Amino acid sequence: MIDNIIQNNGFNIALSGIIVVFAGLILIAVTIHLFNKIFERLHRQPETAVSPTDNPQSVSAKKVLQLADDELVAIATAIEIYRKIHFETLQTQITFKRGEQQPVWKSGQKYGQRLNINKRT
Amino acid sequence: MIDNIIQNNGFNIALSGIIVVFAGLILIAVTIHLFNKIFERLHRQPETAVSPTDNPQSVSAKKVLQLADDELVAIATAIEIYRKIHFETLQTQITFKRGEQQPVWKSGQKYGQRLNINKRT
Amino acid sequence: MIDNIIQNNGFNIALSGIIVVFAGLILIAVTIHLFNKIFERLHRQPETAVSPTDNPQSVSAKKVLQLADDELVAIATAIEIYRKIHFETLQTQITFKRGEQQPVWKSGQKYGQRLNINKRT
Amino acid sequence: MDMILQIIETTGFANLQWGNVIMIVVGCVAIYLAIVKKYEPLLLLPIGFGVIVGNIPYISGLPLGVYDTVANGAPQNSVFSLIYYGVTSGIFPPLIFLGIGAMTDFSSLISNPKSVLLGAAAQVGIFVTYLGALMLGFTNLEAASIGIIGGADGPTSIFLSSQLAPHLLGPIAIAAYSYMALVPLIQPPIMKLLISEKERRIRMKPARRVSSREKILFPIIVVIVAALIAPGSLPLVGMLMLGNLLKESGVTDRLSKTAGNSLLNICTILLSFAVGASTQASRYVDGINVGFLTPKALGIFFLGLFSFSIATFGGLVFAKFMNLFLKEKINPLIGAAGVSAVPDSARVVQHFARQYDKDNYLLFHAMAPNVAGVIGSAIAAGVFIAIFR
Amino acid sequence: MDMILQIIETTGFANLQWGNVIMIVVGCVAIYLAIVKKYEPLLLLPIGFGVIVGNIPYISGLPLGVYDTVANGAPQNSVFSLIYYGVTSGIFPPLIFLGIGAMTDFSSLISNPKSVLLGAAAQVGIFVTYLGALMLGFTNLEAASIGIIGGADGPTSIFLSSQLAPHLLGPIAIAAYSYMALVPLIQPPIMKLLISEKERRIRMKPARRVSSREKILFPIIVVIVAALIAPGSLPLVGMLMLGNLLKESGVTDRLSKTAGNSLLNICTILLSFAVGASTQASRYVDGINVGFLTPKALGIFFLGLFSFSIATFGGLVFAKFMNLFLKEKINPLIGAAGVSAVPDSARVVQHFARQYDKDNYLLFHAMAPNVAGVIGSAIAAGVFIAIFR
Amino acid sequence: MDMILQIIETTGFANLQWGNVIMIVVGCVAIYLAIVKKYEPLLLLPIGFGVIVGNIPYISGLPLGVYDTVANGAPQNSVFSLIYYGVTSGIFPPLIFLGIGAMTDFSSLISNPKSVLLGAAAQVGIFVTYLGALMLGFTNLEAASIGIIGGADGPTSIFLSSQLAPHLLGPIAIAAYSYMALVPLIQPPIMKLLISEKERRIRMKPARRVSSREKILFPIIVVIVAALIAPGSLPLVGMLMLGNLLKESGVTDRLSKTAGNSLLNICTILLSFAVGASTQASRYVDGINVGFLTPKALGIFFLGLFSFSIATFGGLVFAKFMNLFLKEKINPLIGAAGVSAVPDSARVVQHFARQYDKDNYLLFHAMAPNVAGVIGSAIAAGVFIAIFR
Ligand code: NA
Ligand code: NA
Ligand code: NA
Repeated sequence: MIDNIIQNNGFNIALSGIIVVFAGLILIAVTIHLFNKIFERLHRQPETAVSPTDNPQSVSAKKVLQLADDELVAIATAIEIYRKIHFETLQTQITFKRGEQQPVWKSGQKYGQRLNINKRT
Repeated sequence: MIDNIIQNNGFNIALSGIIVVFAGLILIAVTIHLFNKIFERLHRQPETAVSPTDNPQSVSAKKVLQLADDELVAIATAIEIYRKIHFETLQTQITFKRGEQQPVWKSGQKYGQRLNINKRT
Repeated sequence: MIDNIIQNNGFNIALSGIIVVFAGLILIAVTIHLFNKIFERLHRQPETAVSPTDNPQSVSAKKVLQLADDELVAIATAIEIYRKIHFETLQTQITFKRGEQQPVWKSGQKYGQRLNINKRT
Repeated sequence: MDMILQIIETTGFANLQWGNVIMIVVGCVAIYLAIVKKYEPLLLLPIGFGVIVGNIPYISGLPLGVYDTVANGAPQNSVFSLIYYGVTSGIFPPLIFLGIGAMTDFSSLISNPKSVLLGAAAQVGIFVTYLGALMLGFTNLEAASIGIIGGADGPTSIFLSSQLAPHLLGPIAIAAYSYMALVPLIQPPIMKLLISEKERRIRMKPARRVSSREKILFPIIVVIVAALIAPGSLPLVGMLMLGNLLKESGVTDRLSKTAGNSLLNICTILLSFAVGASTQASRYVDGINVGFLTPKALGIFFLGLFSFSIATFGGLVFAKFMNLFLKEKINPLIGAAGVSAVPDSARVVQHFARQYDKDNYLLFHAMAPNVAGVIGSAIAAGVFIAIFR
Repeated sequence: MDMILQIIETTGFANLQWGNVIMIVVGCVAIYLAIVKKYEPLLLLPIGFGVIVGNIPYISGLPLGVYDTVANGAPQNSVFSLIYYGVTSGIFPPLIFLGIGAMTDFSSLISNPKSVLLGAAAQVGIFVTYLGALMLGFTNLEAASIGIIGGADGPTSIFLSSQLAPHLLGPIAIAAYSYMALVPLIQPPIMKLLISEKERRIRMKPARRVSSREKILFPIIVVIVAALIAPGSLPLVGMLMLGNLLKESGVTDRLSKTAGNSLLNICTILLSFAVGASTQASRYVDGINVGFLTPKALGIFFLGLFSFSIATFGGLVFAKFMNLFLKEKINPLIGAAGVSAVPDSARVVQHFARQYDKDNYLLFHAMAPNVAGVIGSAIAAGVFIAIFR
Repeated sequence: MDMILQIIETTGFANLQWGNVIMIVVGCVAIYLAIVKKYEPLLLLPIGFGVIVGNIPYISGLPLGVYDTVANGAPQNSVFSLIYYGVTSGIFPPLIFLGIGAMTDFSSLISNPKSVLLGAAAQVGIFVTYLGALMLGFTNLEAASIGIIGGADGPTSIFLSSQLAPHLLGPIAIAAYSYMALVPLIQPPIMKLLISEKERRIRMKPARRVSSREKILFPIIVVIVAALIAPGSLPLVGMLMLGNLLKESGVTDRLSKTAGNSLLNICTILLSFAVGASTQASRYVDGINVGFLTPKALGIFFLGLFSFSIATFGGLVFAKFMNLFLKEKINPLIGAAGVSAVPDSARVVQHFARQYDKDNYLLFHAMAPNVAGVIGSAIAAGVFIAIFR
């Protein structure tokens, strides 16, 4: 039983293995920690804008506040979908373009593949 | 002409072939039939809940009955989409989870990737 | 330097190459031009119906003109999505069908997988 | 100037033969039918385009065609040969069946198990055509592959040919898909011939609702039974039923969606294109022309039409035969749907029946023999594989 | 009549053995668990179906099973062997990791780097099991592949087995996925044993918000560090982090969506099905039974359970040990999430903790050791590859 | 302790060379440009990540890199080598073209056939660079592969290199994609040099509406003509036009969607990653360093910049030349779009023109030479294949 472990150098391998796993993960943790520190010093005020997806959400949430629940969901979802589709459209339209993900909302008229809902001529 | 069939043992092969096809399909039919019988006896009252996709549809259809047609479509579609997206989200979010497909509708706030439309703080 | 070009017959290859590229593209241009001419003569009045995607857009744009912006977007998007989904549905439902892409809008009740929003029984 | 001449020699113009021109026209016709007549566009369009691409001539030595592999003496496996490998290795058809399974609803069949008999009867077309092919001098392996055209399932035909007679894959596949597209023209005359006006008007009562438990059990039962009877049908039936189980289980939606969408579409594009591109007008192997424009290929096309007719005939006659014993008569027209060609032949049945009774909706009833026919011809393929491998 | 007899000889009925029946029942049980109990349906369902398909018997010579390749003496590479090649070549697991990376949020880990230690500690299960497997007489390569089951990451287990011990791939993969599905049954008793009631109630303060810059840097740092430490982990960690970078960069949405959807789903279906189909009850290579129903496979299942337990044990004990030094105590339960089995073990932690304090939400905190465990076992796999290749 | 030392020997740290560090930094820079500057992120991001992965050192014998195949003496084909096979076999570029075709609108070109001449003129960059490469001492095959960088189409460059000079595939692909990303910096100075202020202000009248019949005929005509002239362009032009036909036919939406989405994205991820991973700083074949950080690779980068400049030059000068004969003048700036780099160079034209006349929208007009340039360089690749294979 134990013989097979010893013959195969098992204890050494197992010990070294777990050491390497710990070493690797600790090194990752330390590196992340260091990077965080460095960036914190460089930019004293880090992004207050937080993650870019949050803002439009809260905005649209506020906008639709006085509507009924069903409509709320309908409109909010529609907007969400709208953004998804047109984000995709932006990138998909032709070959490889630089995926400029500006807020397409309210700048709808530029792109060919959509409804010209604001065109009140 | 016929010689080639006889040399190749064609009639036998063709006959056996069609017999096996019939045998296979009949066996399938019989097995299905038997299973149905067995289950019928085990559970006297089978699922009255019918297929799960029908119910929410009729419900949402009723809900929006007094609205105009356009809005109807908008809201109903939005709900349909909403469910599709969030069903998917549920399963997609992380790796392999147990795909619990509970009705996510009305329990929206739990999941990170959506609009917090009901948050009226 | 130049030796390597001459040894490799470089000038000939380069010249012939650019000639073939021009020949190919010119031939394409000419063929397209000829086809256009031929068709123009055959059918004096070419399609006035223009591209099929434009029409429904302008129609739906008009319809929703008097609504608020948010609802506008919601409804318009919903309709767009609706069409996308049900176009897809049409083709996807069973195996390989002939992809008849008639305007499914307003003929919604026929297909199984959708909300029966117009059923006011 | 020499260089220009040398380049001109490599152009298609210099190597163009009449056969190529004919095939390019054939490709254009296929595309026309696909777009204007809407005959199976998902298949005929890429096939037609493939026929055009496969008949652009090029100087031998360039690795461009589907047959230009290192094994065949090319300096390199051509790109198209790599795609074609998905066909000849037989992997595309089962993957396509996976996707089809993920989109097919077997409720109709489950609610009416009797109708599998119709799906079985139509397979008589396969075996009669097999005999016919033998009569025309084809070998056993070739005859089996040609016979399966009568199964009216493209992937099944391609799969069996890839296993038994890869050299005939092109014409067999094209014949199968062409006649599937032409089902609305082939079947009605036979219906008119065999089914009386009174029979055409028979209405069938609505099928019972099928529980989701039954739908889940169905693919498992089918794969076990079919594969025990004919193990050779495993790749096709197994994948078809895996796809269906993914769909019906309700817990693997994301898998069934991808199987029925991306995966199915990718395989469909590549398979149809490659099959099209394999139809070079003439192609010489050891000095023998094994191209598409040869009497053999014409014979295959003739036998293909024959097999579709016999299959329809078989289904219809067996339906009438069944009615002799049934208390509650079925409309014998649905027997024609047993040839598969899902879902075209089922639609043809519905359309035909409604000419005589506008309110007779047979589509759902016809779907039962329709999908049973898919399983039936997969079993037939399994039988041939078992005998001839 | 002879022909019928000959065909009957080729049917599955004629060749069916008890082992096959047992395995078909096992497959059905897996499907049952997947659908009714919702245990990892995305994996167990296709695996279970694969087990059924893989245990349909057929006469030898027919190229139908996953092992029927030209190299193994079959007349042709079977379709299933081509799919299985995606497993044995080791390409499916990294592609699956690509998709998983494109769907995983590492915020929790980034906001709390300490918790990687818990992900490391749980890997002790791997190495203890490796020793255990050696004790039971497995070779070094086999023992390493068995040990990695304790990593509780299906793709990692399959990848390592495909590189070191392909002949054990079936049982190892099945064991890995089965115990991942059973994590909710395996872990709670060990939690009860080791963690005091007071500890179970420890609340952790909400994590800080992670900037998108950090999220973008994270995959780059991880791949460089992990691969420098253990280059053998490159295929797994590299692809995982590529997927994550595609997601977090915000400029390649269309790529990350496809990676996390179509590509992931296609690879999942094919891998799980092929792994299932590789579990033939008995299979003889050079006269030795290397099938699934052998003592070796049973040993693997025993060792697999053992490794999951040790891993949970390791994570919990190390969490308690860390608390000795931390000013702000962590809830030691989250140590159990270090085994990975993403995200099941993290959920088990949350569920368990809420039994004692209904308002204690540990899920987010448990995700940190959870995903660290994925990286940890990939590094462990890399170490084994470095030593044994 | 010995074991630890042995493991340390296998780590990347022990084998790291300066070249690797430089390349890892290069990879990070590419990722930075992709994310922050948004330069072709769909390509540069996975390429950059691939460069990092490809330059993690590992002890030889481990099958980890893209070049570690059984044919090259590795014990096993590495996972990355399997992915890289999609590049070296030349199959990814045509599949990518299939997807691009399914997303490209050729209306602009159809409505203004004259502008194909501009797409042809810009290909002069290819042939001049070919001569330049010969002058620098490259062989004919290498020179052709380097010249094609001037075609400014990544897939075309990769396809030709894979057929003619696979050992240079890495630097050629990276150069092609890098300069495509830098088109907004390369072209404007040349425009300023050659085009007078007055010319820059020329407005072009709106193009006529193109019927869907024309759009359907276009891909069929192009594939037949282009392939007859240069059969070697079949894999690229054929697939591009198949994709476009799927899109324009209107009856195969589900196929064109998948081709332009899942399939395109999967191939893009795998191709870009594998190309990136093929750039190992130094790599010895028969004692010769054929790595990325060699004078040869630097020469390729220099020639790549040269070819983009010549191509722009060619397009602009030819546009001015055409204006000598045209009654209705074109804005010569659109000649610059003939280099392809779809759609970047067309945008550069629009952006540049609007600096002088805010209401001059040239984008649509510039798309015509832009997409003609794609076809043009595919034909050029076909010519090289015909001559050199
Ligand atoms: Na059939
Ligand atoms: Na793990
Ligand atoms: Na170009």
